[in-house]
Amino acid sequence: MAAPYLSVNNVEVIYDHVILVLKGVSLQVPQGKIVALLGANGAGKSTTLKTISTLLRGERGDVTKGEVQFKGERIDQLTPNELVRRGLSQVMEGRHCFGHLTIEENLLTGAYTRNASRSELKASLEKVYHYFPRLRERRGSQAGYTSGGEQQMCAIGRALMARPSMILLDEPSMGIAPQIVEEIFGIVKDLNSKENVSFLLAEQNTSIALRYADFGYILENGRVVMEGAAADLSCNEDVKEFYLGVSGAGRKSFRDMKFYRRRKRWLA
Amino acid sequence: QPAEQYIALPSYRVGPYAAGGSGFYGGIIDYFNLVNLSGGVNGVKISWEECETEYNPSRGVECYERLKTKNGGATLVEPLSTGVAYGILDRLAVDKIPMTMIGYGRSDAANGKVFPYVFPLITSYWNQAAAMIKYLGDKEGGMAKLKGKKIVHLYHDSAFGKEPLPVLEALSKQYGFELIKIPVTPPGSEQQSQWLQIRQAKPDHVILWGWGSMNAVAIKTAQRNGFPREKILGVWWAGSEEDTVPTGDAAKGYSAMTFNTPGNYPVLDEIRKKLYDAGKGNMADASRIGSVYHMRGVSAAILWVEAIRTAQEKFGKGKRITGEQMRWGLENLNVDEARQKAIGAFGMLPVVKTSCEDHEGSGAVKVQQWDGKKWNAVTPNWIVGDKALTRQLLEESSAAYAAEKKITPACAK
Amino acid sequence: MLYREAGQFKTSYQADGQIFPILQDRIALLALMAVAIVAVPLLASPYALSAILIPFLIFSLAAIGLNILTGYAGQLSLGTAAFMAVGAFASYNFILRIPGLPVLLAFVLGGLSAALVGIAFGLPSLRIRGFYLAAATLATQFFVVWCLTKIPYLTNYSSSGVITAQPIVILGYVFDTPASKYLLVLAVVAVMALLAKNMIRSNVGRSWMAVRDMDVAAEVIGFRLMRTKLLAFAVSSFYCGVAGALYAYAYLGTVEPEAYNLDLSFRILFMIIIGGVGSVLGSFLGAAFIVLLPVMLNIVAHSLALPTSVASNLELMVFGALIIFFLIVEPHGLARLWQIGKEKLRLWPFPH
Amino acid sequence: MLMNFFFEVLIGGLLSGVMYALVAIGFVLIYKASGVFNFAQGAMVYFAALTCVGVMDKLGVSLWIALPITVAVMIVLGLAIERVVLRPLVNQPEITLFMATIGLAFFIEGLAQLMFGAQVRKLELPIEDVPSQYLMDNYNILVSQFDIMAAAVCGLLVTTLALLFSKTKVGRALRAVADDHQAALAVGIPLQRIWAVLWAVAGLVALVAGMLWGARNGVQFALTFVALKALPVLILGGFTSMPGAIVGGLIIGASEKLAEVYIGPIVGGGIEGWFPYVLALLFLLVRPEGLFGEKIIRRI
Amino acid sequence: MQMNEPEAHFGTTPARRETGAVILDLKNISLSFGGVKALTDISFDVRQHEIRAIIGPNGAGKSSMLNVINGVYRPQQGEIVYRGEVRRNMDCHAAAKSGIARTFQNIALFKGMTVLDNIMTGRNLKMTSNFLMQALYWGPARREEIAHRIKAEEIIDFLEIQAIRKTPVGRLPYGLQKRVELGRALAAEPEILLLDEPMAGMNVEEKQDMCRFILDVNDQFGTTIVLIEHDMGVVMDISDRVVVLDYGKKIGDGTPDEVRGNQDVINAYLGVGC
Ligand SMILES: Nc1ncnc2c1ncn2[C@@H]1O[C@H](COP(=O)(O)OP(=O)(O)OP(=O)(O)O)[C@@H](O)[C@H]1O
Ligand SMILES: Nc1ncnc2c1ncn2[C@@H]1O[C@H](COP(=O)(O)OP(=O)(O)OP(=O)(O)O)[C@@H](O)[C@H]1O
Ligand SMILES: [Mg+2]
Ligand SMILES: [Mg+2]
Repeated sequence: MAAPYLSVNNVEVIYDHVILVLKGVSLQVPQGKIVALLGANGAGKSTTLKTISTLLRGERGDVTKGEVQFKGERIDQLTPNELVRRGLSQVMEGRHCFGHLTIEENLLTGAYTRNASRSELKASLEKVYHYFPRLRERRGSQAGYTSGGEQQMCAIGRALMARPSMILLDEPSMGIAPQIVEEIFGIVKDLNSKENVSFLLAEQNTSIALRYADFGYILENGRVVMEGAAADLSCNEDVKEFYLGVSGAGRKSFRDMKFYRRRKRWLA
Repeated sequence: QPAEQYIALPSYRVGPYAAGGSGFYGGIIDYFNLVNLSGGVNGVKISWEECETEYNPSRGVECYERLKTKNGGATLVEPLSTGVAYGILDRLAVDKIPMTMIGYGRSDAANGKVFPYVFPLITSYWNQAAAMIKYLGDKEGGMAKLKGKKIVHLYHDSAFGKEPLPVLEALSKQYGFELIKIPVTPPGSEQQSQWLQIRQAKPDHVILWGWGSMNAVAIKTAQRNGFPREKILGVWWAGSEEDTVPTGDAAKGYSAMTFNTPGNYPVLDEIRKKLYDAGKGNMADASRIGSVYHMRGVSAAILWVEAIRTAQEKFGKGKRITGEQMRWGLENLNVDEARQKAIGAFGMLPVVKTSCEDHEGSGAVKVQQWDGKKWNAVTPNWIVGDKALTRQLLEESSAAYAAEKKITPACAK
Repeated sequence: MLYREAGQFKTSYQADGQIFPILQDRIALLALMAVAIVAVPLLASPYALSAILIPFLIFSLAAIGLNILTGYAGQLSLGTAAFMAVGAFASYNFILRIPGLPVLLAFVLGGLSAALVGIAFGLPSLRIRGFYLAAATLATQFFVVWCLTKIPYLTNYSSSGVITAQPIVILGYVFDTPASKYLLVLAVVAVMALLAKNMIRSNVGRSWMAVRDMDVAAEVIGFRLMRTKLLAFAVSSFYCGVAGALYAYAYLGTVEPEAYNLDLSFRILFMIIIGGVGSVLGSFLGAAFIVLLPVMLNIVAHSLALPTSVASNLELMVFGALIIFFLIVEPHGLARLWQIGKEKLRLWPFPH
Repeated sequence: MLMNFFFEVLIGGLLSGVMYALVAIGFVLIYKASGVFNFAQGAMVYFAALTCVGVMDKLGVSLWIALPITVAVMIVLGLAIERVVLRPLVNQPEITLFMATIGLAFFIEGLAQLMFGAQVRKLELPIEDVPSQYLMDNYNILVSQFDIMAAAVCGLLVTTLALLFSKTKVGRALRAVADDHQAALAVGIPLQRIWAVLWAVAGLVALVAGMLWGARNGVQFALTFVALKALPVLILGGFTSMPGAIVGGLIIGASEKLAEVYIGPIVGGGIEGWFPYVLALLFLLVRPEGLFGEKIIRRI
Repeated sequence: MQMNEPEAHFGTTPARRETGAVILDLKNISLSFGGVKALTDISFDVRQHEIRAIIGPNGAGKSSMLNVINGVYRPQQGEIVYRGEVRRNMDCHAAAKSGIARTFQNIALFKGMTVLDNIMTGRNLKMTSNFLMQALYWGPARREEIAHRIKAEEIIDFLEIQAIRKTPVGRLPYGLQKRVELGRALAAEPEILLLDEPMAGMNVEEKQDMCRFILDVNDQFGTTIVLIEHDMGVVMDISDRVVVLDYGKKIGDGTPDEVRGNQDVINAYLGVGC
């Protein structure tokens, strides 16, 4: 395995001075790889990503232990702006588009840190529109009025505009129609293989995430409980049952889930 | 440990009126220091404590309550704020602490039978308004000449600005001049429409009944609209350096009422020499000695010290007097010309002689005019307006108050 | 182990719905009330009673009123003092013009008058939001004070536009000492705070909060925006009106309309923001902060023997700086700080 | 004659409106950048004017030397505010930021008076506040030459700022920040730097307003109240719009003067205090975000 | 003691229910915003007791459709027949009153309130005591509050969110918020429940739970459900009939199997290999 491009070492995060959310999480993203961060609701995936991008401060979260390194340098004290400049972008959970700006203006803010010329910007815009034709149609509408999925595309497109070398993606598939989900992961793969962009993606859609990722971490209650190559993980029986929804007998219909199962946890 | 005469000063040195507050309380404290330097009043030193009210009634009440019990109990209080004065009005008789309201507050409080502990010393708004009309009449060449004249009352749209209306209206009826009332919304930082209205009305005189920043704006706006400043006559709260200095030359020719004669006095020289030269002056800027607010403060302090002296004569020389005794002192004040000379303040303020019926003690004022640099008196003598009229209004109004409050008017002993 | 809810199981929803579900809190509150009712009037100096505690309680009441509107219903308002003025002047007129009217009833009528005015000026809130609404509520502030100076009837034709509160007499007993006034104010405030707390934990309170947090969703689940907002304006103004009447009757005595100026509105707003927006406890904490801090600063500044004008200005600076400091420490106000403190205490001695 | 008077009132009102707009611009700047109403703007106006005359006084220098010093002070103040007050409050509720600006207002007021004292001062600009003779002679209309200059300054200021913020990258970033702090940070907008710059610019605008208002009314604490005059302008024009500040100012200025002169006497006068607010309120009922303000998006 | 494990009736295996008469009929609905045509001439109906899914690509107009049904948007054309009553458009409040409840795509919970309070708001239309009674918290008002609290607790138990009942919803992870939102809608005991992507942002296991909840609601209370969802597995498994929208137009309507086979639908939405 290559030297880690991004590494999170044993971080502990507390919200509001009292709510302990991450209890010593460590993970690595090698350069040019796609790493998936999996876990149930509230496991701390988003918190981990926000810790890396230092957006935690705005939510009254504190990193009380541990450190984050990017390209071999500590980044936990930097401003998000500086991180974006260094090539680390985040797509936040829950879209967070600028409601009053049009879709195109939203995308352009994504290029804020680049001192790009007009033509370069245009090229980047074209690329995003190429990925998401729907956005081209809605380019002139205020983002606040667009549909949920359109906003999600806008948020992803906006991050791409910064031409990052590493992207933190928080639930990119949320609210996106199936074929676009495939497309989005296609784009991820594309950027990864063609432009050597690394990804850390928090995703609920485990099957597709593991399909595209190289490596995976499973987070539970603020701890990493399992890690491994994506292929290994998808073969693991527990993962299969709890995250992929397939048990020994193959996929079950949602209609036939009779009982509320008590979740099995790796760590109680 | 010799006894000290303690006086409560709920003052204000920050906020919108800080400029006036620092001058006024500076004058008071300067005079106290001067008195103490020469051994106090028959050996009784004066002590005082300040508390910042920010001109806010609620904080003022807190200050009063805090200060009143200190140092064995306050024997006098002066908040220099109508709102604060009202907030503590009801408490005075209970606490037996007299309050002076020098040149402000309700005019009918001069009736000591209804307001035993309140002293609107020197002069009240009603007497001021009467004196203003008297002055304007004299200027026209006799009160009869006022007939058919137009006088604008440009006022701060608040209780303060409306206070003189009964007097002005009565006099307008009596002398047949037209009274045009134009209110200015506080704080009055914009008066274009008012002055256009004034210009339109072409009045013979404008009474500027303003307070705070409204005054400078009025003068400036008059200039902007080409209205002659000579026709404007301000009240005493519109007649200090604070009101004219910021307007520069615009105020040249503007005149205003005052109850101090501008000029220099031996007592001020003493303050300059003994205090400021020794670095013990209360104000940051020695050039403000003798300014209108400062002199007003010195005058207030002079009257209080005289009240202490008077009371000591009755209740025991060299002894600390109580609030009740102070009340008596204030009610039996007689600062005549001889006394003023002795103090070194001859002519600085009118003769003040109080009684139970008359807590004001004078009602005489002067007119001063701004020459671009300083104020100069334009009336050599003290002017007194129609005191019979104001007395009648005062009786009516205080009687109504007494009825509302269920007070039986009587002189305190 | 002093402050634990562990082991305190609720066996009914009634018990769980209590205002203070934790036993220690209830005991503390009872103790506090006992102190407030018995010990304070006996022990506190007249200064503390009439210059600190009475205004503190009155401001707390006004702050609860504003908190209902701003904190719970989400309508930012800068017209608080105007509603207080309506309450005071209306009470004055009711007592004056209806002989024999009980004082407490006059306060209620004053509050109701304020509520009516509140409803009238609350109407624009149906369309206007946020800082726009806040600025628009200034219309109330200026208009009401203007009316009080312009309509002599309201001040009983007093030449200076000043009213003098009549003595407070209830069932023949005259409330004229600081202690008696304090107890009266305490009773009114305690009862009204309890009522507020009840409203907040019932459906009305939830309707306010729903409208505050997301009005479209609130409408979709069946709350009527107009009724909810106007009710908030009415209840809030009622509280402010009663507070205003107490301010005149139990505190200042003689008041001019100017006593209810914009400055007062702002002070009440500071109280709820510092104390905690959307918290009854916060209203009290905020009132304490805004009433006490300047006094303490004043005392400290004077003990430093600085020149008075320096002291006064320093006071102002420190006051401003402390506001900022507290906001940085806890943007949600003192009430939240208190709550976090309790949560920590609950975990103590384990850090998390 | 009557017509002439009407025009005088109207023109007087429009020019007053310009003075209001001057203050309103400062508010718009901050509101644009953080979605917050800056309560301290009035204090900054006072602080700027007082610093300028204070420096002239204490150092005994001329206006032309004092002015650059004040500019520097205002910039430092802006930077300091960002560093000490705003940075720790990123992504907090608007009302919290609003309260912080209130704390700031107290601090600045205290600081200004502590440094330079509370007395009222005169500030003389090279242009006098007297009716312009030219207009008087040729059109028989009375307009102060000072007001004409103020209008010019204000126009210049608004044009510059409006251009700066309309289509540029910075303008876009500002609107983004006002929408969502977190997201703005996430896309790499240097929120801190932008705030610092804007507060510094707001300080400079406050200086301009302070100089003009101070020359007109004297440099005194009451300058902090001019903010009150700017509020109806803001809600009418829209909190986020530079042109809105100007247009709102003109409308408010003109209509309040006309109302005071023509309606005032009927109802007892002094209606200038609330009339602009009521007028603005009526406008808001039609357009809840003001004339040029950004529409509030409510979509679920 | 009511706060224990879920009541038995929520957990039992349901009998296959019958779908009944048409309860909601949308006729020729058209809706546009300025130039954007969100919905063009759409008609479809919803039968009692059925689970009706709406699918379609992003921006197809699905959420807008729900907004039309419960009166947030007013269509420019078309009419709505609800329980036999013809309406030009709904009004939010009337819709809520007549038994239409919903959840939102971008969670619209009341962020400052606790989970319990959020769910209690769902019962507001069933509360009758006036605010004065509530202020006194006495007699009927108090009994009412407690009665509704019991209902709310039932829902909390049903959704298995007992542990977080006193947590402010703003602090909850996304998936739980969705669940709370469902709880709030359920609290109104609606006749029709409109769900806008209730399973977005959930993993398989959580989706399974959610499906269970939806099916149970449908079975136990006979609640009619209109569901928007992008997870085809879920849609195909649990819905009775599916409407497909694309660019504001209806391109398919029928049982899951019919829709799955529809070439237009495959082209516009499902993509190949589904
Ligand atoms: N601002 C906050 N204040 C307090 N607690 C928080 C805050 N944000 C998150 N939490 C808590 O932190 C925990 C982890 O949240 P996080 O959002 O990281 O989970 P997640 O794995 O991303 O879940 P999801 O899949 O639902 O997005 C949750 O229990 C949540 O309640
Ligand atoms: N209030 C509005 N103003 C302007 N345009 C709107 C509004 N509401 C919806 N639209 C537009 O109508 C179209 C349909 O939006 P809608 O939210 O219904 O899509 P959707 O099918 O729910 O998509 P998604 O699956 O992405 O949530 C979108 O293009 C959207 O931009
Ligand atoms: Mg998450
Ligand atoms: Mg949608």
